[in-house]
Amino acid sequence: MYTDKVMDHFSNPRNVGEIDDANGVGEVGNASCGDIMKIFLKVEDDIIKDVKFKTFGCGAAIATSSMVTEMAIGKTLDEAWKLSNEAVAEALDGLPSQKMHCSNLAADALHEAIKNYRENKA
Amino acid sequence: MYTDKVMDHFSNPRNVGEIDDANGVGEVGNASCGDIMKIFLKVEDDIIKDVKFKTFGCGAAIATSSMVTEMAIGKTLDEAWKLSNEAVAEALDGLPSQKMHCSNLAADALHEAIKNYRENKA
Amino acid sequence: MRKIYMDYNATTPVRPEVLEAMLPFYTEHFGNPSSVHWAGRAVKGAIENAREQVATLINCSPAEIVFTSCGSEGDNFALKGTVDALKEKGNHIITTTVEHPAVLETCEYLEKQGCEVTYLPVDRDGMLDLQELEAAITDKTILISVMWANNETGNIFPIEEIGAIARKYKVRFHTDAVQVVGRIPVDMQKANVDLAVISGHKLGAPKGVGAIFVRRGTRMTQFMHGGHQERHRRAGTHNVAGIVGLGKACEIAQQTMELDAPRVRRLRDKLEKGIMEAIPEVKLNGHPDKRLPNTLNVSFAYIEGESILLNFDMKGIAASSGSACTSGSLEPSHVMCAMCVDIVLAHSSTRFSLGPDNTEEDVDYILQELPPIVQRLRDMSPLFNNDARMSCNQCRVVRRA
Amino acid sequence: MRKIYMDYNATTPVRPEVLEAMLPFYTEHFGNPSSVHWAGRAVKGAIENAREQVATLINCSPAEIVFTSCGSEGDNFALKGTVDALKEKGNHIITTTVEHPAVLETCEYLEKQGCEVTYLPVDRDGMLDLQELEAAITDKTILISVMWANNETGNIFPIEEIGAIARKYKVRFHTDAVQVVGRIPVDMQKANVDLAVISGHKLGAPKGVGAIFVRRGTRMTQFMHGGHQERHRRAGTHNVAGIVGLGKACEIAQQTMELDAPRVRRLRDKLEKGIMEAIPEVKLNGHPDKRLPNTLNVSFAYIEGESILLNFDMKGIAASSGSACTSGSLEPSHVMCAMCVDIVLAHSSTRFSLGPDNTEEDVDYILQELPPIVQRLRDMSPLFNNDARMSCNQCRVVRRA
Ligand SMILES: Cc1ncc(COP(=O)(O)O)c(C=O)c1O
Ligand SMILES: Cc1ncc(COP(=O)(O)O)c(C=O)c1O
Repeated sequence: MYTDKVMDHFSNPRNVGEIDDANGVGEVGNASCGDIMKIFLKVEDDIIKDVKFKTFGCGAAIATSSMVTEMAIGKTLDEAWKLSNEAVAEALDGLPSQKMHCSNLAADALHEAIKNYRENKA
Repeated sequence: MYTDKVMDHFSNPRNVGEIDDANGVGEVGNASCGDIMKIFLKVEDDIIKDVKFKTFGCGAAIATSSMVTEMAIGKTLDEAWKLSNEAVAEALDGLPSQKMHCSNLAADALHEAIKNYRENKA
Repeated sequence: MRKIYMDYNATTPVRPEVLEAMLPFYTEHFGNPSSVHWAGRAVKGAIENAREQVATLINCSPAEIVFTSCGSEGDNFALKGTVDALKEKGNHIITTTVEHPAVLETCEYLEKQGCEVTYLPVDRDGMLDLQELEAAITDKTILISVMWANNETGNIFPIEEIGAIARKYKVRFHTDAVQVVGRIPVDMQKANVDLAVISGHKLGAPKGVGAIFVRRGTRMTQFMHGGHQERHRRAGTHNVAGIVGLGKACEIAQQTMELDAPRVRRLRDKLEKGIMEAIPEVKLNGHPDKRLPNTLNVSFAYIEGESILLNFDMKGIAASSGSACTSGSLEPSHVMCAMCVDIVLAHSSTRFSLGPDNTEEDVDYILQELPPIVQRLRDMSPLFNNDARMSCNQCRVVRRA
Repeated sequence: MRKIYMDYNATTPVRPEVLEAMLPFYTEHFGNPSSVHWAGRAVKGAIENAREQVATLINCSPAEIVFTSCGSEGDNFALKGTVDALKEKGNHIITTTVEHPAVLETCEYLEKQGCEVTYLPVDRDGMLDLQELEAAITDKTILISVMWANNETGNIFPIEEIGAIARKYKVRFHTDAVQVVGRIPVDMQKANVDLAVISGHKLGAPKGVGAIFVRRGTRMTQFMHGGHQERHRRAGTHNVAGIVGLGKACEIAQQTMELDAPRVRRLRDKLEKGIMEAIPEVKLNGHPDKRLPNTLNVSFAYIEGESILLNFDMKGIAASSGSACTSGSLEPSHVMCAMCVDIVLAHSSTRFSLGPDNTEEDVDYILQELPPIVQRLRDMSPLFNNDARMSCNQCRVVRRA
């Protein structure tokens, strides 16, 4: 069902956890569809210095969360803003079609976290 | 499907043919249900001296025809009149249930032949 | 005793390669394809592989194949699923008097539910008049259902032409393709059919599995409600081994059909010619040419089908008959009746249907055993050497247009 | 890697003796049981033998057994065949909110066709209130359909008592017995059921075969129209090998059930106790006692089912979940929702269903592997150590009485 890359990120997820002094936090999903993703950002000089996640959800939800943290780290906020759910799925060599809407929300969570950072700063 | 006795009478039917100087002939069945039986009798002194049959029909039709000729031969008309389709089926160790009405008419054909003999005589 | 099987239209043995392909799915790979774990995963790919094998044989997209439990289910699904899905559009179905009972009895049931059904007659060769078909279409017509080939006579109907008519009037077209798939090439792209039914056990796959081609965009009400299998088109845990077998049988047919069909045709033609030469008063039932290469249906005048079959059986020959005694009903074959075959000849009709395992020797053996059997039964028949003639009026009357 | 299968409620491997009994029917005995000749004859007896084996296991007459293609077909037949046959009498069906989709989705379809359906709720243990059931009966009620045991929780419903109520009001009673036949003793004479559905692949027979008990005198409209098979109750060429397999599996179950059931129960109880002791915040789903001996359904709070299963799978453990991600729909298990299980716990529900091949070592292995998996996923979950609470109000709402 899942690609090797998905299984790799699912079984060895990168950047799991919380950032105590995060300056941007985003959360998407809801319990009823079975996926909740929370992204924590540490932004310095408009650059994502650190990013961590916590996810309740299926294999795809956990793998996309892990992947998005890898893709975001080191990027400027503007660059990170351009990351899409599709790009995350592609970086994982694809997801099963039924997983494309519900569980592929990690980039959305990242966007929420960037928005939150920007609001905090404003 | 058929008992050994049925198959014996089907593959080696007794008394097949016509009696040229028959004094009683009976026919039952019709083409639409696929069974036609014709019984020829040679009666002397109220006793069935000879009996032959011709049958168009399935295995059960041929076997019951053959069996009824064996059962009738040598009997008085009154004795032969008492032969029933059920008795014929029993003598064959039974017939499949779906064969009980359509193809088990040999005793009826015998009765028709006896009737015909009596009418001829009257 | 020698055993000769010439009843391939009734069912076929499972091909050894097919059985071999199936076996792992009873034991090591026994999982439910809906499961997430190893036991399910191993199996899901096998089903999708089989779907491709079936799709390749009939030239359609794998997504257009839905697996079923048999040909009868396919026909029930095609008819009932269409009637329910298109009930806003109309209630009229056009079919023929020579369909398999899976279509005919479903139509009779649907009539009780308020459908109008036109049963097109056939001529004495068992063929349709396409002008009559076209004329039967009304603005209430939602479905035309015509079998690709008839199981009793082997007659092949002009599916592409019927498809063109259906397309012209924008009427959905279903074909019962049970007797053709795996025997002669069929192409879902050329034939304008929307629904086509396949049964595994007619092409060397096991009994209890089938498939239906549902052209993309063909709206159907589910026949089997329940789980989400087959993309919610057919509920029920997959018959995994059966499906794998059907796929494999399609793959093999794809490879062997081109050589098998002419070989089988040659044997069938030899049998036909031999019978006609050796035995007087034999009638060919069906069209002389527009016929499956494997099927021969003849009536031996004056004698009844079951007793012919029993005598064949005593010689190891397996064939079938349109006699009432073998049809499970009280009437002889509705196909013979629809062709206006004399009722006695209908009861006499005997079908030889050949398959890839038959040989020249099989045909020679039958040609040697057949004449004395027919003669013996004729000598026993009150109709032989008798002028009484029967007519066709006692056949089951199927309502016509 | 070690492989442990604990998903017997999803499907079971075919027992070796069953496969052995089936094999001849693909090759030497490949005939169509409707045929008159040797190839058909060899097979007909095998089907009748299987019918007796099934009938013996559930204590009914062989004439009351109709072979089908799966459990789903049986449920569709039971419901649709009753609704059509009894439409003069009424249009009201009583069922429960925890039935298998084969019953629930058929009911939803029948509602569109004009039926009224009462979906009885269950309590938090997943059990019915029989007074509520009795109160739901009206003079339009034609059918009560309650499963014998639930596939997700293993809960066993009081079929004899429900049968007595049905009998009292002269309402037909159907039970989906898919999860009980072959696992615990069932007796059609004691249970006042009129219709009971069996699926082969839940008791060591292959997928793609099932049976339905139809009590003598129960008027049904055919579901599968066509040929005269099964005394005109179910058309379609018999799945001979599958039917032989089902018969054999019933015979084996008859012999082994008495020893297997307590052994499986002991293993299940050990697993249950072990999990509860080793892992905090685990909820048992279903009734503590009135349950199949082989089923354990638990929710591991804060973590999602599919990711649990994937982790199990990496350790070779096959189980199943009520999570939306594994249900083929967007909602978590309707059974969990009906029991008013918190929505997050519903997504976490995990079912272990044991079978005769499971061993003490299997249980020990799971008890060893499970705690770190749960801990790792909890550490990853935003819900763990978090006070946010979810409610049940987002579950699929099934219409209730
Ligand atoms: C309770 C219950 N009913 C019906 C079914 C459907 O059976 P099948 O998969 O054979 O169609 C199942 C299993 O899937 C079941 O567990
Ligand atoms: C033309 C035709 N349609 C449908 C069927 C039914 O197929 P099945 O026996 O698989 O239900 C058959 C064979 O029995 C057939 O010959």
